[in-house]
Parts: sequence; structure tokens; C-alpha cells
Amino acid sequence: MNFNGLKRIAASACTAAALYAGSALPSLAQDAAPTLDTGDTAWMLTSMCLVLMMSIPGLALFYGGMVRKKNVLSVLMATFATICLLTVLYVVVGYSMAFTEGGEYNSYIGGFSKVMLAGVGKESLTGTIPELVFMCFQMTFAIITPALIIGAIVDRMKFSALLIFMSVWMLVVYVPVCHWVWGGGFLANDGVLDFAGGTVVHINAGIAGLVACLVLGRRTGYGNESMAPFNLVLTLIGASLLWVGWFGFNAGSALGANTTAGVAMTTTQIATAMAALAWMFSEWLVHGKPSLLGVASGAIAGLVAITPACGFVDPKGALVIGAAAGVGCYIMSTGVKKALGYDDSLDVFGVHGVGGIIGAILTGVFAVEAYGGKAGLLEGNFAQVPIQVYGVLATVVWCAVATFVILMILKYTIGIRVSEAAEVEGLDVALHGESIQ
Amino acid sequence: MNFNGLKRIAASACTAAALYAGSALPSLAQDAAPTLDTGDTAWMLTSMCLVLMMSIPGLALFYGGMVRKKNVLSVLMATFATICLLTVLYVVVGYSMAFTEGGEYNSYIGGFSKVMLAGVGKESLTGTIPELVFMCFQMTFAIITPALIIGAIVDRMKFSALLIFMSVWMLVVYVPVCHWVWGGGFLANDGVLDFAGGTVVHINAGIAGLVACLVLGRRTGYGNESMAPFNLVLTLIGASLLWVGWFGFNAGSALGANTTAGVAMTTTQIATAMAALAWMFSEWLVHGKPSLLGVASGAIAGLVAITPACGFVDPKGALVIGAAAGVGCYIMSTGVKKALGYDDSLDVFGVHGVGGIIGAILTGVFAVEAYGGKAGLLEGNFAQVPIQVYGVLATVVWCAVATFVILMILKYTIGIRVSEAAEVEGLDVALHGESIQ
Amino acid sequence: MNFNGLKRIAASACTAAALYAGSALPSLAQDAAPTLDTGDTAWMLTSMCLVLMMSIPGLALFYGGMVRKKNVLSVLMATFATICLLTVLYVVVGYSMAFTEGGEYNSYIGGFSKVMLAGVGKESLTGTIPELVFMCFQMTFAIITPALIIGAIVDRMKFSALLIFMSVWMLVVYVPVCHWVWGGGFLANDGVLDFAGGTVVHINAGIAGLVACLVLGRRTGYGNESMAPFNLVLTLIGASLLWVGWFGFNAGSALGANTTAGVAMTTTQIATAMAALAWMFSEWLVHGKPSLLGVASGAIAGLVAITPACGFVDPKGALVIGAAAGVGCYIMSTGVKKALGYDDSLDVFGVHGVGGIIGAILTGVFAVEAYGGKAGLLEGNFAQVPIQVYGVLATVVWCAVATFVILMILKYTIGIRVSEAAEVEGLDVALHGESIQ
Amino acid sequence: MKLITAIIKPFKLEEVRTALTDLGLQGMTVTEVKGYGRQKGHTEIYRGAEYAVSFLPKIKVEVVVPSAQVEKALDAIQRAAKTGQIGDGKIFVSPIEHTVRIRTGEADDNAL
Amino acid sequence: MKLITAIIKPFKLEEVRTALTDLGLQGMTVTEVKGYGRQKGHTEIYRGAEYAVSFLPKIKVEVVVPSAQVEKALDAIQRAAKTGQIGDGKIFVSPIEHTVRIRTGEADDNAL
Amino acid sequence: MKLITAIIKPFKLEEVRTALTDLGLQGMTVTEVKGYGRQKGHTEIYRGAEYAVSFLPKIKVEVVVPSAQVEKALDAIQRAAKTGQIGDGKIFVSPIEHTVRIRTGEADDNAL
Ligand SMILES: Nc1ncnc2c1ncn2[C@@H]1O[C@H](COP(=O)(O)OP(=O)(O)O)[C@@H](O)[C@H]1O
Ligand SMILES: Nc1ncnc2c1ncn2[C@@H]1O[C@H](COP(=O)(O)OP(=O)(O)O)[C@@H](O)[C@H]1O
Ligand SMILES: Nc1ncnc2c1ncn2[C@@H]1O[C@H](COP(=O)(O)OP(=O)(O)O)[C@@H](O)[C@H]1O
Repeated sequence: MNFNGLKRIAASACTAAALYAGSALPSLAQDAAPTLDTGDTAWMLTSMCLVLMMSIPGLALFYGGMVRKKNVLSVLMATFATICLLTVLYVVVGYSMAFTEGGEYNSYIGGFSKVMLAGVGKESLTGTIPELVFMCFQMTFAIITPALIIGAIVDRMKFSALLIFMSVWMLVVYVPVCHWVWGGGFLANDGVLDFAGGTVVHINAGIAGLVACLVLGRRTGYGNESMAPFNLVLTLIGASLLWVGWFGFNAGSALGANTTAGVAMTTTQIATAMAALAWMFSEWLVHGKPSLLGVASGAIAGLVAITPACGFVDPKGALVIGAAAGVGCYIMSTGVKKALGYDDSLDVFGVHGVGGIIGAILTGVFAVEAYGGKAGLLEGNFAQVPIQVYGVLATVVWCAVATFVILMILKYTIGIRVSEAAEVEGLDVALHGESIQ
Repeated sequence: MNFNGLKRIAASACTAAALYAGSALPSLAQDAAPTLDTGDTAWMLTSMCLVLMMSIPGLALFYGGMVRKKNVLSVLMATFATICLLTVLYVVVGYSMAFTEGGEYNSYIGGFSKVMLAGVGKESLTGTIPELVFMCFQMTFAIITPALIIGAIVDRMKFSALLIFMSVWMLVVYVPVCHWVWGGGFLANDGVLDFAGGTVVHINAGIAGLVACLVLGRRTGYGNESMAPFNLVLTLIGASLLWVGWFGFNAGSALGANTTAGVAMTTTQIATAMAALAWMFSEWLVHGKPSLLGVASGAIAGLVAITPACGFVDPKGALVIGAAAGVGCYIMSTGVKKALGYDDSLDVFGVHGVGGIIGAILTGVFAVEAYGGKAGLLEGNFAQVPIQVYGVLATVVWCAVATFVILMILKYTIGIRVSEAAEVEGLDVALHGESIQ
Repeated sequence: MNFNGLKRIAASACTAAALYAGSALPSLAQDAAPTLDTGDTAWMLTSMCLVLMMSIPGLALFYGGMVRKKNVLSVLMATFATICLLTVLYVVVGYSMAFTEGGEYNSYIGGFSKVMLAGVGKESLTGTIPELVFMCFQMTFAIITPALIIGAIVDRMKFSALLIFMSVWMLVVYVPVCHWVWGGGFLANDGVLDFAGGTVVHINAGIAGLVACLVLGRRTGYGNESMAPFNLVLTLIGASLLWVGWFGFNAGSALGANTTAGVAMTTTQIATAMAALAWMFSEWLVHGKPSLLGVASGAIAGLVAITPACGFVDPKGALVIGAAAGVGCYIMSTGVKKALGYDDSLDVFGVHGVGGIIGAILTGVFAVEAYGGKAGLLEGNFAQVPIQVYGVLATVVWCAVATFVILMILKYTIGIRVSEAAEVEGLDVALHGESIQ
Repeated sequence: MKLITAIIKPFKLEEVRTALTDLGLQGMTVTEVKGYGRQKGHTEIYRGAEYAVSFLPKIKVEVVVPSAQVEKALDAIQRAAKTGQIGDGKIFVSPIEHTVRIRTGEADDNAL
Repeated sequence: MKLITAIIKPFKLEEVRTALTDLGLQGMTVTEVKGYGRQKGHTEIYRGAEYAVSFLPKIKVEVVVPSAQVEKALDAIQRAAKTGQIGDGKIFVSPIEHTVRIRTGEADDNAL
Repeated sequence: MKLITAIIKPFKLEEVRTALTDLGLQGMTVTEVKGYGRQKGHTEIYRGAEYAVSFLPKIKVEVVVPSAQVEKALDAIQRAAKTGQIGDGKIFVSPIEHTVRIRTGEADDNAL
């Protein structure tokens, strides 16, 4: 019935590759009632852990190491608290709005039939895994996406405003876009390819970050004071855990321990390494020195760009996507940002926004039928790139407008920025009464 | 035969949920000789890694970040050395005493038939996984439990005394209680519910911590000098890895990649997030500022409290258990501890003892037949709560008495506390001849 | 056909244990076309993540914490950049040269039939897992081995020379030796036992480290200035993640979630703990104090020594191997190194070289037919130890000669050592324009 | 020669340095210090344990100048370091009897 | 005015601060320093490499006081910082010719 | 008594310490400082943002000596700390009017 069908669509969006290649998930391919596969379940349980590890401690450290000593704890706190708050929110209503039948508005948003996980029983399955595991896996995506935005607003946003913003943003921006692409919404039906969330996660977070840093304004002292990173060791740990965890994100999006997961793992590893090298060598060329922050940033750029493509492209495509992301994000996060003068503090837009867009479009170029069941430009399918662009635009527009409105309302109600005194003292002491010794 | 039956009991205690729901682990449900399931084995191999990661680096960092700079390395050392020593001890005799037939004393302690893993062959299975994997998984529980106690005795205990205490305590306190609950002992037979170790692990460690800090006495300067944490970044990394690893602990206790694991993963994630928020908001209310140490402590409190319940309750129950643990542990670790004046330095009792007791009792309240096969108070089973209380009391009494005796013997033989000079200089240099620069 | 057969050899080398015990990987044991096993695939996907985590952040932190503050970032950078560069190189040509039929030279080196993963399709399998997953898993071995060498050349090697050295070394030393042992080369055919890479990975890296530190010369100020570790907290995190990740390395080398993986996990855990204790107590005896660096170093020594043996020996054997490695590596890394006066800065030879040799030889002593299908000296097979020695010698000779030649060529072309000024200023600033605050 | 020691707010260091170099003073030595004074500190709370942090981060700038330049230097520092907020800090002047430039052995004013 | 510089054991800082404020001295500047003296250091051993750590952590307290109060201050510091153990530290007194409060421009005693 | 303050390159500390102890001076206090002077710093670049680091790590050695020994001490320090490279640092001599050894109350030269 509708209900089961919906679940299958939800799943199939993630495993388009598998489905079209038509076999990787036999229990999905046929219509027989799916049965639990312990191997697929084992991998998805693991994937959920990996993606959670991306947020905490991964993302928290990646960002925390880049700010000044007086603000490190506040960045960790923002990330950790966001993870907790959105976990509860997702269980209560997020999952339902993302992955259930939304009735007449289904193209845009899901319904409330699974509020508080109603009807998501112990034995209910999604494909070959327990639906509860599928829900947990999806939850980790829903909580890391808003957390990514933190990089744009560090050192100056009020903690109370941050918590409210994150909650509203997840429900108003993330959940709908997730439904559009993976929940049976209009982008899925229009054939947009997004294997693991280049559009849903990264473009979304990147655009929101850009809007947020513009609305908030620059950090006090930006351009004058030194804002050199406190401790890049933390950033390196974070980048590494993001890389490792990302296999849960990308290969996990195959929803099983199948050949598609193998493809996603391979392309992810290749693109990431290539992007890191591309950023490092660009920097070496331009500034004369290769830096740790550069190579780590490049790796993240590669991970972002391969996310929508990982289940659709082959190793060669992954190499090119990685190279493009490394160079593209390097240019945007250094030269261009400087030129335009906005303070996207930790380059959420420069890395996730730009990397996500590069990846989304190149997915339409390098998709290989034999790998992901979809042909791209190089295989003569001229239709896909425009579809990808259309998917990007839809997301950019909705995300930008909604984010702007949410922040403006907060700005003129409770206020979104701390006092300058607090900013000078540092948020660790000012907001949380704690400090690093 | 007896031997196989015993193993099945051992396993079934952990997977009560699965068993009663009667199917998740088919090879256990029927009496046919079990066969290896690669999916279940894959998840259990992974779970062992996750639980080990909880101890090192997880717990070591969680504790290490909370002490003063001069003692950080000594805390890491205590944890790491304990892990190594108890690993060997568990293989030699611990596993056998916990999980074999103890003859006439079987209600209280296992036997010696598997000393040095005798008869635990390559092909021997526990349920659907290799017994060696089951042994390794159980080992990670046996080594982290004593390690948890370290939080209560930091900054002042002699290293030699610590190693002896840990060894004796594992054999005299942990192993018997583990046998009572999971090895076919009297608590299992009396129907006490402890899915993943709320009683065996956390109440045990919490009570031992309380006794240990009372016997040892307060840190020199307690109350006068500042004992502010050295670096909460380490504590945040530790808390995050504990959270991630805990899915191996809780969902791994399903002993397979089954629907019960899905339930455990879901309830664990929900309760943890809820408890973190509960602690954070309590603190915000009381002290005016939400803190990173607070939200991290709350998360651990939630993980502890959901541990006995995770396979038995539903999402709603998990929300309530999390909230109760967050508030309860907050009160005990701050107000009450201050009032009573004991120096449970890193709140082993306040978080693990209190959280474990809250979780054990609420398991009897919120158990849902459809999820874990056992009905709780809310489903009209008034018998369960008293049984849970009984399990708690048995553990508390045995643990308190035994721990006290062990420490007293050590105190009046080799001594358990370092010299005041060593305490002032710091244990890193005094005990280990090392320091952080 | 040839192609499939070759793959089977490749796999079987890794899973000798499984094969001889003859059943753990049924699809390999029989000649029927193998089919994908989701459980095995789940574990191998996980294992790849675990082994990658060993390199970043594991190894990077283990090494980074041991150098002086001014060089920490340069060590992290060397590791991270090496991982990225070699990932690309391995995909392009490394995998093919290691694991394909090399025609008439096949005893020594593979061929080019899989350059850029040609013919490694989405559906192609190795045993019961996708070949792409097998390739990714093997890649993680190929990238960590050269990275291990970094410990010998820290604080003084030019970054450009490092990148070139790593690339050439992987292709000229690692890939051939890997082919000899696991790719169907002469050592495999001669019956050398190396379950997870004691020879291929650790002896190889250890010898290369020794040669490299001799060619490079000592660090400026060695013996006069204090070169005390900057922050052993990082080293502890690194050692812990190496330990956890090593289960992917050792148990993952069973290429499936089978009973052999269970054996490897058990022996790995036992030997590691035992070696850590052995090093700690030796030190305690000799210097009067047990140290964190000591216990962590011992753990790594144990992990190294059990690597070749983990699928072949039983728990008792693992205990002895661990003890031998702990004491042996302690002596070599402290007394002997001091006596001979070479500056193997972070003891790559003392731990990996020595530990690898101890493990390789003791594998021939303690191999137990019932566990790994091969009898060792204790079971009366006198032939094995000589074969192991022969395998060690072949590797040592080739590695030493090739490493020396590569470095000499670099030395007299682009140069391999930074200026003394750069060394005094510190490589973080001098090479990468970054610093820790 | 005189040693001018200024205790200032950390974020004022760059301005003070520029002010001094503009006077042609080519060297100075700075130290991270903690200051106690009228400016009140803050309280940190860890699991209910309150710690009053009464010492605040300050920067100590030490510059030895020829006696002739003391006035100008004091002026420059005060102007650069002033915010008007409590906690701006102090400037102390003390005598230096002798100075040596290690590299050259030059003495006194020539050593500055 | 005089500058009183006291090198003390770190854990004595709080007592010294209280002793000084009890005298009505409202400000001081402290620095983390390392001291070498009669008190012996310790040895650290990393993988067999021994490093003698001869510099021990100390706290330097600097307080500028009106000449009249020097005696009382010396006394107070000595009483507060004394443990009787080797390594208790030293107190040095040196002249300050001029003082300025940056915030207000007040000079000399009024600036303290 | 005189206070000799030497700003030196960090890696010269051991040599300076030995040189001073060889003179029979049994104590000194050192501080990690940052120095600005003729020796130029370096630039750090993080994602295209350039930061000029003009303050370089130096070590400040403070030793109070009986007036009689000042000459010998200056000499010893200069010889030990000299590399001939720019940035070797300075030595300043200033008066100390009074010294107390906290442990014993001994005063002046006896306190050193
Ligand atoms: N008597 C003193 N001796 C040494 N340093 C002092 C003295 N008084 C104040 N300071 C330093 O000056 C800083 C600022 O002094 P404070 O009284 O807080 O503000 P203000 O200078 O604006 O009155 C203090 O933090 C301390 O470092
Ligand atoms: N001549 C000196 N000049 C400067 N500081 C000194 C001098 N002598 C001692 N100190 C400082 O005083 C501290 C204590 O001195 P020490 O000789 O160890 O003990 P005590 O003061 O009890 O004799 C030393 O660590 C050092 O910081
Ligand atoms: N006028 C000064 N007052 C205080 N410290 C100074 C002064 N001039 C130089 N210094 C210190 O001496 C160090 C070395 O001085 P610099 O001019 O770089 O080299 P050199 O001493 O060889 O000429 C500086 O880093 C600074 O710490």
C-alpha cells in the first residue's frame, strides 16, 4: 500500500543506483515483502555510528581548532547542544515530515503520521533493515546539516538564538528539502541525482551559512586583529574523523552492504585525496607553502563534492570531481572571499556551498550507467546536467529566502548577536562561564 | 547439554528482548545447533571495537580533561594500564568465572572450566557468533567497569595500589555480579532486567567510586585551591567517543544485527540527547549559564540510565528516562555532593551510580512488551519495579562491602595514597616522570 | 580462469587460515563462482574505515605528540599529505602491480592489467566481497606503511623530498613485497606465513625507517637540547585509535566476518595488552617509574608483533608473543638505540622493525593447526621457522637496498634535509607557515 | 636609560607597538601576564563548584629608552592603550644603569 | 614608589594576594616563570632519554607600592609565602621613578 | 645588588645557565617572552588570510647579583648567548635596593 510504497520510494531515492542497476537490494527490487538482512543491518548500524562521529567529535573539533582560544569551547558547545536538541526534535516530528506521505502537499512536505515515531514498530522494515535503524541513520543527516552552519557564525552569535535558529531551520529548510529529494518530493520525481546529500546537506548548509554570516555581520576586529587558528591539531583530528565517518555517510547511503556501497566507498576515497592534493598544490603555487589547514580543507571539499556523485560515477570521474572541488573551493574560500569581504568565518559557503554545487553539477556530467544506473553528459545524456542545475537552484532559492526570514525575525525579537564586550572577552567565559587553561 | 544450555542462558540474558519477542535470533529461539551468521558477527566485531574505543581514548580523555594540568597524564595512564592489565586477567580467569557453570555455587559465581579460554575453540559459537567474539565483547565490559572508578580517585591514589585494586575488584565484584545477571546467576533467574549493564556496570562502578573516594579522603586543597578542569576539549572528545561507542555497548548487547539492536540504538540516542538537554537547562536555570561540561555530563548520565532499559522500552520511555537522568544526576553531582562534602572528584557516583539506579528502576516502569518482551509498571506489571529494586540493592550491598574491604586491606598494607608532596608536585611527574608542556 | 584464480590467490594469501581450516569462506573453498555475502561485506567496509582511522588521525597523533611543539603540525601534515598522495597513486597503478598476474615476472611483481582500476567493475568480487572493497581495504595498508616511516625522519626532512620519497618507496618497495606475500609472489609460494602484514607492513617500514634516519643524520641538537615530547595526550589518543583500528587491520585480514576474524581479534587484544604491560614493568624495573609513553609504546609493539601471527596462533601463543615484543622492543628502543647513537627519532625501527621480526619468527613457533591451519615449531613443524626467517631476510635486504638508493638519489638531486635555520625555527613555521598557539 | 613597563589590555598590543615604532623605538619585549586590580574578574562554575577568577589576562610591554625619549614614549603608550574603561592598566618607569647588545657588545644607548 | 618583585611557589599565590589586599594594596601583576636555585628539579625519561628539568615552576608577583608601605608589604608577602621548605623564593625591591594610570592619566601614588 | 636582565634566544638558555652557575651564581628566574626588534618575524597564512608575526619567541633571564659580580656576569652571559646573528638580544642592568630570602628571612647578599 501507499505506506509501504512510500517507504520504498524513500529508500530507493537513496539507493537509486542500486535499484536501477537492479539487484543490489533484491528485497527492494521485487515486490515481495522485504525481509531483514543481518549484513545490511550490521553495516547500517555501523554507518549511523560513523555519521554521528562526524558531528561529535569530528565537526566540533574541525571548527573548534580554527577559532581563537577564547572561543574554542563555545564552538564545541554550539555543536554538541545542537546535536542533542535536533535529535529530540527529529524523533518528535522531523522524521515524519521528511519521510511520510504528505497528502496533497506531498511534492513539498511529508505528513504527521509518524509523529513521535508512531507506527514505527520494532519489526517494521525499510528495505532490508529495521525502519528504526533507517530513522537513526537519517537522523544523523538531519542533525549534522544545521551543525555545519555553525562555522559561519562562530565567535559572535547568541547561544539562545542559535538553539532556536537551529530548531526552526531544521524543520523549515532541511526537512522539506530532504523530502523533495529522498522523501518522494518533486525533485526526486524530476530525476535529480543526489546520492548521499550534496544538495540536501551541503548546498543547504553552505547557502544558509552565507546568509547567516551576512545577516550577523563580521566578527569585531575582522581584518585588523589576528584571528589565527588556536590549535590546528584539533582541526586535523576533526578533518580525519570527518573523512573516516563520511564512509558511513556515503557508502551508508547505499542502505546496505552491497556493491553500490563498494562503489561509493571507492569514489569517496579517491575524490577526497585528490581534492586535498589539489588545494595543497594550489596554495603551494600561490603562497609558496603547503599548509595543514589547506590540505585538510581540501579533503573536506572533496568529501562534499563527491557526496551527491559517489554512487553514480566511476573512479576516473571521482578523480576529476575531486580536483575540481579542491581548486574551486580553494579559490572561493581565499581570493574571492577576501575580495567580497564577507566574514564566512570558517568557510561554510566556500567549502560546503561551493563544493556541493560543483559536485551536484558534475554528477550530471560523470554519471556512469554501469556504476549507478544513470548516464551522464559524457555518456551522451544531455538532459541530466540541466536537471541537476534545476535541483541546485530550487534548493538555493528556498534555503536563502527561508534562512534570511528566520534570522531577521530572531534579530528583531530576541536578538542574534552577543555584546561587543562579550565578543572581546570571548564566548567561552561570557556565554558558558568556562575556559581552557 | 548443560554446557551449551549455559551459553544460551548467558546470551539470552543479554538478548532477552530478542528471545521473548521470539525470532530476532532464530538460531537461539529454536534448539537446533546454532550456525554462524556473518551479519551478526560483523556487528559484534564492530561492537567490540566501539566499546574498546569507549575506554581508550574515550573514558581516558573524558576524565583527563577534567583534572588539573599536573595530573592529566596520570589519569590517562591509570586508564590505559588498567585496560591492559584487566584484559589479561579476564582471559586467564575472568571470562570463565563469569560465563561458565559454577556447580553448586552457580547462583553466585561461575566455574573454572574455561580458564585461559580452555575449550573456547575457533569454531565454538555463542548464539550465531563465534564464542571468541562474544568473549572479546564481554571483555570490553569487564575492563571499562573498573576503569570508570578512576574518576573518583584521581590526583591522589598510588599507581601500584591502583593496579592491585583494579585486579582484585574485577574478580571479586564485577565478575560475580556479571554472573548473577548474565551468567545464569540468581538475579537472572529472579527476572531482573538489565539489558546492557546498568546494574552490572554502572551501579557497580558508581558505588565503588563512592566508597573509594570516602576511604581515600579528599584531594589536598579541596575547597580552597582552584581545581578547575585543565582542558574541556579533551572532555568533549571523550564524551563524544563514549556516546558513539555506547552503541556498541547497548545495541551490541543484542548480540546480533537484529531488530532489537535497532530498538537499543534508537532509545539510546533519544535518552542521551534528552538527558544532555535536561542537565544543560537545569544548570542554565540555576547558575544562569549553560556549560559544555554540563551538557557533556548530561549526555553521559543519559547513556548510563538508558543502558539497562535500551532493549526493553520504547522511544517515549527513553525520553522520560533521559530527562529524569539529566535532572537527577545534575542535582546529585552538584548540590548534594557539595552539601555532603565528599570528594567524588569526577562524579563517578553522581553520574554512574545515580544514573544507573534511575535507569534500573525506570526500566521496570517503562518496559514495553512489544519492544522488549517484558511489560513494565505502565503496562500493569507491578511486579517488575520491586524486582529491579531488589537487583539494585543486591548489587549495592555486595559492591559497597567488598570494595570497602579491599581498599582497607590495601590501605593498611601497601598504602593507597601518595605523599602530599607528590600531590602538590602533581602525579604526572611524581609517579610517571612525564609532563605536558 | 586465470583472472579469477589470481584473485583467489590474492585473497587466499590473506585468509590462509580460513582456507586451510577449510570452511570459513565457503565460497572460496569450493570452485563455484563466489557470491556476495552481506555480512562479510559489512565487516570489510567497516575494516577499511578502521584502518584508515589508524593513519588519520591515529598515527598522525601518535607521532605528533612526541615531537617538540615547533614541529607538531609538520608531522601531522607529512602524514595527512602522504595518505592523500598515495591513495591516488595506489588507484592509478599500485593495486594493479600488487594484485594482478605479472606474467613471467609474477614471482616478483604484478602487472598493469588493472591500471586505473581497469576491469574492476561494480559487480566484480574478491571472495565474497566486492573487489572494490577489497581494493580499498588493501589501499589502506599501502598508505599506512610508508606513513609509518615518518617517525624516523621527523623534524628535519624537506617536505618536497618526503612526498617524492613516499611515492617512489610505495611503488618500489611496498608494492613488490606485498605482491611477494599476498599477490601470488615467491614468498607466498614458499609458504611464508604473514596473516596481516608483519613482514609486508612493519618490517618493511621499520627497516626503511632505520635506513632513512641514518642517511638523513641526527636532528640538530640531538643529545644536547631537550627533545622531550610536546604533549603525550596526543600520543595517547593516537595509540588508542591505532589499537582500536588495528582490529580492522588484523581481524579484517580474514576478509570476512568469520571464525578466523574471531581468532585474530582475540589474539590481537591479548598480545597488545601483554606487550604494554611487559614494556611498562621493564621500565618500572629499570628506571623506577612506569610511564604513559612506555605503556603506549608497548601496546604498539604488541600490535605489530601479533600482526603476522594473529590468524595462526592461539591465546597462549599470543600472550608469549606479546611479552616478547614488549621486552624486546623496549630494549631496542632505549638501551640499544642509545648505545649505537642513531637518531631513529620516534623508534620506527625499534618498534615496527624489531616487533615485526619478533612476530614473524614467533609465528613459526606458535602457529596452531587447529586455529590457523598451519602447525608451528611447538607442534613439531620444524620447517616453518626457517621459512619465516627466509621471508624476513628477503624483505630486509630488498627494503634496505632500495630505500638507501632512493634516498641517495634524492639527497644528491633535490636534497632531503631542511636548512639548520629552518630546523631551529621549527618546521611548522618554516615549511608550512603555521603554528600552534 | 629608563625601562618603561606598561601593563595593557591584550587587544591593544598592536596599537602600542605601532605607536612606539612610530617614535623610532626599534625594540621591545612583551610578556603575557595576569593582572589584579580594580577591574573585576569573572566566576567559572564546573559541576556546581564555583571558582572566582580574579586575575585577568594582560600584556606587559617592556621597552628601554634613552632618558631623552621617556616623555614621548609615555605619551604614545598612554594614547594608544587607552580605552577609558577600568582595567586599561599602568605604566611604570625605572632606571637602567647599563645596556649591552649581545650580538655586538655595543653598550648603553647604542645598544638600543 | 618601589617595585616589589616576589618569586613564590605557585600554590602560595592566593595567600599572597590576600595578604597584600589586606594591606589595602589594590593591584598587582603576576607572571608564570621558571626558577633555578637551591631547590633541585626532577628528571624525566622518555624511551630511555633522560632530561633533567632544573627549572621549576614559580610565580612572579610584581606590586608597585608607595615607599611608605614597602616594609609592611615585604612582611606580608614573606609571612604568606613561607613554607620553610627550600624553594620558597625571594623578594626584590627596586626603585620606580614614575607611574601613570593609563585610563585617567593620574600619576605616581595616585596611579596605584 | 644589581638585577641583570638578559633577553636571549631560547635555545641558548642552557649555555647561559651553565655560564652563570660556573660563576657560582646559584639562582636565576626565566620567563618566556616575545621580542620585537631588528630581527624580522615571519608571515602565517590561513586560508588566504595573512598574519605578520613580528614578535619572536625569546627567553628573559633575570639574575640578581652582588654589585661586585656584575662585570663577570655580563661577560659570561654575553659569551654564552652570542651567535653573531641578528636577534641575539640585550642585557640590561638595574639597581636592586633590598633582597629577602622568604624561607629564612636572610637579607641582601646573604639572600642570593
Ligand atoms: N600596584 C600595582 N602594581 C603592579 N601592577 C598593578 C598595580 N595596580 C594595577 N596593576 C596592573 O594594572 C592592571 C589594571 O589595573 P586596574 O586597577 O584593574 O585598572 P586601572 O588601571 O584602570 O585602574 C591590573 O590588572 C594589574 O595588572
Ligand atoms: N639570584 C637570583 N636572581 C633571581 N632569582 C633568583 C635568584 N636566586 C633564586 N631565585 C629565584 O628564587 C627561587 C627559589 O630559590 P631557591 O634557591 O631554590 O630556594 P630558596 O629561595 O629557598 O633558597 C628560584 O627558583 C629562582 O626563581
Ligand atoms: N629597547 C628595547 N627594550 C626592550 N627589549 C628590547 C629592546 N630592543 C630589543 N629588545 C629585545 O631584544 C631582542 C633582540 O633585539 P633585535 O633588535 O632583534 O636584535 P639585536 O639585539 O641583535 O639587535 C628583541 O627581540 C627584544 O626582545
